Amino acid sequence: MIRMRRTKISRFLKLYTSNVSACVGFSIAAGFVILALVVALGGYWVLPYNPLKQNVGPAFSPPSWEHPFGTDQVGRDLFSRVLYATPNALFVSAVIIGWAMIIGMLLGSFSAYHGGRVDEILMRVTDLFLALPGLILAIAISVALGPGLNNMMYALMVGWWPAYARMARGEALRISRYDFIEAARAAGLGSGKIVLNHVIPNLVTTIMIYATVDFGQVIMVYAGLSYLGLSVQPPMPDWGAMVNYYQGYVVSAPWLPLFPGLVIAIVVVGFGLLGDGIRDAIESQT
Amino acid sequence: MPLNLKHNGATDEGAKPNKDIIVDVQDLSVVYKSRMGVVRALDAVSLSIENNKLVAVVGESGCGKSTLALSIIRLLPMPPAEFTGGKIMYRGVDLLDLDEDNMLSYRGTEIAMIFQEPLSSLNPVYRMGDQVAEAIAVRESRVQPSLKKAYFYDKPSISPPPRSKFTLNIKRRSLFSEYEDRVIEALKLVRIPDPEHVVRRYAFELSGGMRQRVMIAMALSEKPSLLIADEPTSAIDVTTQAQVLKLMKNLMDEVKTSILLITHDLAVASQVADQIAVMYAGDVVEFADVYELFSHPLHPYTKGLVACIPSGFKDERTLTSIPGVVPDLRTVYSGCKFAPRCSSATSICRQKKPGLRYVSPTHVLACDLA
Amino acid sequence: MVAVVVIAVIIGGTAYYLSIPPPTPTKPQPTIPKLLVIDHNMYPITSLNQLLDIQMLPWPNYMAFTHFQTLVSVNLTSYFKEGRIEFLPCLATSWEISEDGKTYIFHLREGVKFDNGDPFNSYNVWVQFYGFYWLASNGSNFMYGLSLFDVRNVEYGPATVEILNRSGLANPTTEALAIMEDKSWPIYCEGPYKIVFRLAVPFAKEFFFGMLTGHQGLLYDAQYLLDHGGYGEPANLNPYFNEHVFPGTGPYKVDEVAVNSYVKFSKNPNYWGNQLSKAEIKANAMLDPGHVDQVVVNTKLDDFTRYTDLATGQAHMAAILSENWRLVKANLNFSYAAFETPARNIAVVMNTVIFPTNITKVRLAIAHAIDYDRIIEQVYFGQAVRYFGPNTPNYGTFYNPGKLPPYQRDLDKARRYLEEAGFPNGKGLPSLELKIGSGDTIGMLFATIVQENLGEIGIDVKILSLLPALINAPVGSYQFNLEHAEEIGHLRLNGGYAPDFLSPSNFWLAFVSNRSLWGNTGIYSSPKVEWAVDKFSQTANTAEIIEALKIAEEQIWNDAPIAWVCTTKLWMTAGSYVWDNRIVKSVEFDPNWTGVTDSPLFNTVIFVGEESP
Amino acid sequence: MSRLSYVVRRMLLAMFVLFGVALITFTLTHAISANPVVAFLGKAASIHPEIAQAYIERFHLNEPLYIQFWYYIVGVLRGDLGYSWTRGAYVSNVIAQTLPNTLQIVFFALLMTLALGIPLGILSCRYYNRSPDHGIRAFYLAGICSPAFFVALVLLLLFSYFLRVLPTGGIISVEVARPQRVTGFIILDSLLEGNWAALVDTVKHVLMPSMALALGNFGYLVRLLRSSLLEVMQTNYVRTARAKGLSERTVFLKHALRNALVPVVTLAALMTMWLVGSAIFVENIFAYPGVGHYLAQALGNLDYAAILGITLVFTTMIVLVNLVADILYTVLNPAIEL
Repeated sequence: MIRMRRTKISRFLKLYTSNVSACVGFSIAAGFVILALVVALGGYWVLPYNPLKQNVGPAFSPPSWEHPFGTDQVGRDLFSRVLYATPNALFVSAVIIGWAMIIGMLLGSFSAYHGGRVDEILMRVTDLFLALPGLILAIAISVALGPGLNNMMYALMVGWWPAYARMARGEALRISRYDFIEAARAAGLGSGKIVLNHVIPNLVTTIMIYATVDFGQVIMVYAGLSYLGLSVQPPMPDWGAMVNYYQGYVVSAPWLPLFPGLVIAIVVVGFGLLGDGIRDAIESQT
Repeated sequence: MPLNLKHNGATDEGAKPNKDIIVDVQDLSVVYKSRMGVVRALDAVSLSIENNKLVAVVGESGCGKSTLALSIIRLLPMPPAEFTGGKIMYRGVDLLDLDEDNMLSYRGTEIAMIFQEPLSSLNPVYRMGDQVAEAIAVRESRVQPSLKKAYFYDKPSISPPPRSKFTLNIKRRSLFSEYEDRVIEALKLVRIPDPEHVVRRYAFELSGGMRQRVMIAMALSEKPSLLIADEPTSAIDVTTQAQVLKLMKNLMDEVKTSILLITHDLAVASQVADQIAVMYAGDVVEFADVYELFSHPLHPYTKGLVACIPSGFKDERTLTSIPGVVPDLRTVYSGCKFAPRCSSATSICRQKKPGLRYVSPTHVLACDLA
Repeated sequence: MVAVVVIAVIIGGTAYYLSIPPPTPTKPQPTIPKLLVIDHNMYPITSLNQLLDIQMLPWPNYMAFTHFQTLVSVNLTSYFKEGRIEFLPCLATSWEISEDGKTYIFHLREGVKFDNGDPFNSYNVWVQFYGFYWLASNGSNFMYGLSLFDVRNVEYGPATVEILNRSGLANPTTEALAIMEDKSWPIYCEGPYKIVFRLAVPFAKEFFFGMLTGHQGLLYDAQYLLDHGGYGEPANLNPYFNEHVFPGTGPYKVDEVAVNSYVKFSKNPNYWGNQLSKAEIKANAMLDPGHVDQVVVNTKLDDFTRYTDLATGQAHMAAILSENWRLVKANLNFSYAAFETPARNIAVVMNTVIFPTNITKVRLAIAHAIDYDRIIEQVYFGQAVRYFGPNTPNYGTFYNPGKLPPYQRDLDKARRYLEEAGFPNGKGLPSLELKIGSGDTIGMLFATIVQENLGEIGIDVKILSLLPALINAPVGSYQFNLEHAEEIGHLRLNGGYAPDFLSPSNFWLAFVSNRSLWGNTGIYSSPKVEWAVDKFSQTANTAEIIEALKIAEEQIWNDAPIAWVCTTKLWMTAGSYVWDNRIVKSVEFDPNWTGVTDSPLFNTVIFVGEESP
Repeated sequence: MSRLSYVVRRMLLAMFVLFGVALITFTLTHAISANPVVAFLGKAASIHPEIAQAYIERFHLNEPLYIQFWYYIVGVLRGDLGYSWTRGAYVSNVIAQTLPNTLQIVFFALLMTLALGIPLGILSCRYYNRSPDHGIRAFYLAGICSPAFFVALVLLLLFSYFLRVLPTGGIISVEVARPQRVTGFIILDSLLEGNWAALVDTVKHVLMPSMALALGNFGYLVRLLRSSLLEVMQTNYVRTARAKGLSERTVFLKHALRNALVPVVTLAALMTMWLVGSAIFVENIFAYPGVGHYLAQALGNLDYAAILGITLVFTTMIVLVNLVADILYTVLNPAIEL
């Protein structure tokens, strides 16, 4: 069994690494995660300049070797500011996806395992949430709760778990038809135990793969809310907020809005390629 | 048994030149290339089909019989498939030499094919009538190229009849309404009751047997010289199977065509075939008239197959089987591929691959032991 | 591919920026545009209903339309001249003031017509002023919230409106005249071209006139209002006026309004000033009948789009703010509007009620830590002057009579104040909250600098960007502010508080006294200051007022409720109206509203190649 | 189940969804601590407390929340979405004015999505795993991975500032005569009136916002169409069509594409959701007077009625699009039952 698994993984890796764009995606995603962790642990000591300090260079200096992304109106180094915002993006996406996975898997597998009326009610509620205009609802909730990273995450969570619940339910329905579930039931295990010990471990892989693909999407929506000023508060830098804040300078100092925007795009593309690569590898594996 | 075996140096004393041969497959080799390795699906296969004969190709799944069928109609997915040698002579033309455009004029009207699962082989979004009518239209356009209509999305092979410059060809009548009578006639031919009703049905609304009949009607309405039937009955109820097979056999005579029947079931083949080719791991190991094959199976594999048929009149309660597993076609074998499973194999069998040879005018064999 | 395009754009943009060509003087283009296009940055015009505007509701949206309304409706005209305010005749040709400073008699211009042909007379003015009273739910404080009039005898209700409606204002019936000429009411007519205002308290000319030249003095067609269903209720205004603009008497009339998009104006054929002589126009540019037939004012919120319109010639004049100001300054083809005498009050206001800004020494420390010069340099492009408030230097003798110096940045002094207050190096102080409106980029810039400055003496500042509605929610009258002191936060920025009406009392009433209706976010009160501010409405003796102000200012200096930063020369604090001087030769700005509005007077726009009046 | 009873059942479910949305949004927006009257009236509230009181009574703001919700629901059932403070008008009227504008850009965005997505999806399938496929993938990934506001900014810089071919924003140029309002869709109105100048001008104004939306959208179509085509090309019925002797072109266009487009219908709902969500960013940048623009303004000013009304209208739209997509799916694919 373990041997089989190992060959399966090595075959998957072989297929994955033979795909150039998938490798590019993986490098971007991994680079982003590593960078975010380094910055989160090291603070701004690991950055070329203190991202919050003003007048570290002349105001409005275009990109140069000293300031790769240029400086802003009060002479803050944009490169350091962009890098300093990476932990936020990682943190938000990880928390949102993590919670969506937990809620989704518990609810989905419980609903699928129970079936009947419980399933019906839970899935109707899920449908209700799926039908909500997600982004607009998230904006409305963020506005209601007031700006801030935590409030924004609550707002995003409301719209994020239903997709996971649906997927987990589908997967759990498939799994519960297997004999080992029947065997566990015959052995007298409680439904909670069966769901936790037998159903969920078997759907984790599928959900994890979906989550990887989803990572980029969270970053994108997060950037949108941040753009609307609902994320961390200044002077802490944040990608979306920076695009908004510097937007007016697009002619007079184009580097200011364009670099943060470009960084969002690159990171999301990275996760997109990573996800596509995983999907392709799994598809050609079967 | 007009198999041309000169090229591999075998003796062909039994062979007579035969004008009736429609398809003559000579030493055809096909490989599948993938990331996981090269699979030699067909390894110098030879086979010939005479006019108005039903040839059955029998073998276990994975032995290459479907590859053979798809090779003849040139519908192998390429890549990953690739022809690495041999010829497919169709009425004196090597089909492998043709480019895709020229091959097109053979498909359907010369060589037609029906498939294993009629449900998935029929387009789910078109009605039966439309799909049969399309086949008829193909036939018409081949007979009279100027008839090539707007419903084919390709350039007419000869210039269309002159039209007024400003006439927009928007009057795209459905093919079915144009050929309604002939569609119904075609369905009647395959003994479909109430064809007027069936033409307006979708595939999922018909029974398995009915679907396969539509497939057959569709293929035959193109009046092909050769009909390839790839496991036509394996997805159908056992009761209907016999009907469909009988129908095919009868129609073969009615419309004067040949049939290449691909099946894994020797019993099925024995009911309808004139000749049977037995395939094993990408090779044709024995090819003979049906009575000859059953009366004198020579290849150990054929013997095994024949023995496997549970027969009602002998009082045998035990089912026999051939021990061992099918060889991995990714490895290159120098000897006989059946040798590992053969009880009478010798050391020569493992070293040298036996070629096809005539043992009688109606019997070709690839085994040095018999 | 998009990534490639983006990179190309960045490189291109950078290259473009680096290679902004040295401005080359070009020949004036002789073609004179038929249509003048102005890109305006104001808060979106949300509702057209001028009854909301009259109610000053909903705040601050009402401002938006008013700005260009001055061209449609005209009132008195005022100018700043050599440190005092001078009033010029407009719809009122002359006036008389009683000795006690309580009665004002205005003689109105005869033969004036609204752009729809309705005649203008004193009855119109009368209905309009009682309209304010009605819409303020019969409150006596309908003029800027001040109780100027004794309204005890007034009975202006549906019955009155009904009588007026039957009578009409062109030739009122005796029944209507009996009401409008009733001298027991504080405002009454004496014949069709004479109107009298009787105040409850003496109010020096400069104060009362300043109000009449403000937005409540704009005169619209009251007959039109009566003809189309009247006012409605104070909380449920007549929706007819959502889509129909009141006619005015000004040089232009409104043709079309697309909410949040544009307003189209065209010349008013009935304008009374069409025959004015050059000399008369020169004396009061606001009366200019206009040079271009049609004017379009676009509402564009994004500075980049306004700059693009200006640079590509799609707009002749545009409001350019700090984002693109450097490009304007670098290009000699652009001219911009700047005040000779700045009127906008820019300050950091400290909450005097909540800990720790309730401690005077802490406030003084903050006032001495702020880097005023850097704010002027980096936020206002150096186009600002230091001052000590509340009045700004354009109020002449009313400005800083005690000649007190503005606070200067002195970190040692600031640290000393902190130590004396018991918080050496900020130890023991909580984070100070500084709330600003989301999307306020200039405020954000200002705030980050203040944040860093205070960080230098150990005070931690937390900037919170909130929705504009939430920012303004806890702010109101002094009493209201006191109830919401916690919500207001420790620090607030006045990023350009302009006077509501052109009177020296305005800033004092708003900022310092506990009689403040709005703007006293420091929640500051002091008996000395109250005493001084009371003088404004008690006496018409200017010298007495000024003496009182001296005492009050000294008190303020010591209490430091506000760190006065500067008053800016640019029309919009960190930006201004900019025009292409190859197309537009000259333009005047609204003298009535100096500091209140930002609008150019497009009747005074003269194109290059055109003759000046 | 018959199609009609299916529709009825779905409608009932939609009612349930809409009620849920109204409840959630209502509770959330009203949970904001700020006094709505003060937020709205601001300065005037303290100058004229009488007016503030009149407004409080008019909008039942002194009642408990559930009573307010009751008034709201009763109003909604009568087609009254409440009074929008920021516009001084009824929400339903403002939405009626702005929704056509948004639908206009959504429509053009969908057109562009199809015009870009279908050919690129086909190309991507035909050149599976070859350089054109990789190129297309890079293109659409860059599109769907860039936030809408960023794409809008780049487009603005490119087409308005550098190339100077498209206007920076708005709905119609000032020098062009506005067509009479008939349908509310200004492009359609120009067309009906035969006002060519206005037609060209309004289309110019619509191009960039819809392009910004389409660039973020077409990638999903390419991706779906590519994989669905690849799948369909492997199916048995395509093999049958080939065996019939149909040319590759006919096989592709008549047999494969038709089937591959079926799942695209289900994508429509997702796309609508995405387009509507992105409209708030794009309309703001292009100062385009649509519902997104209105929503942004309502959010900034805590105009509850507007926020609620827009959310409800958007949800209704999404529910309807989903329903239509499901029905269309069964029409296109007769093998699927409702």
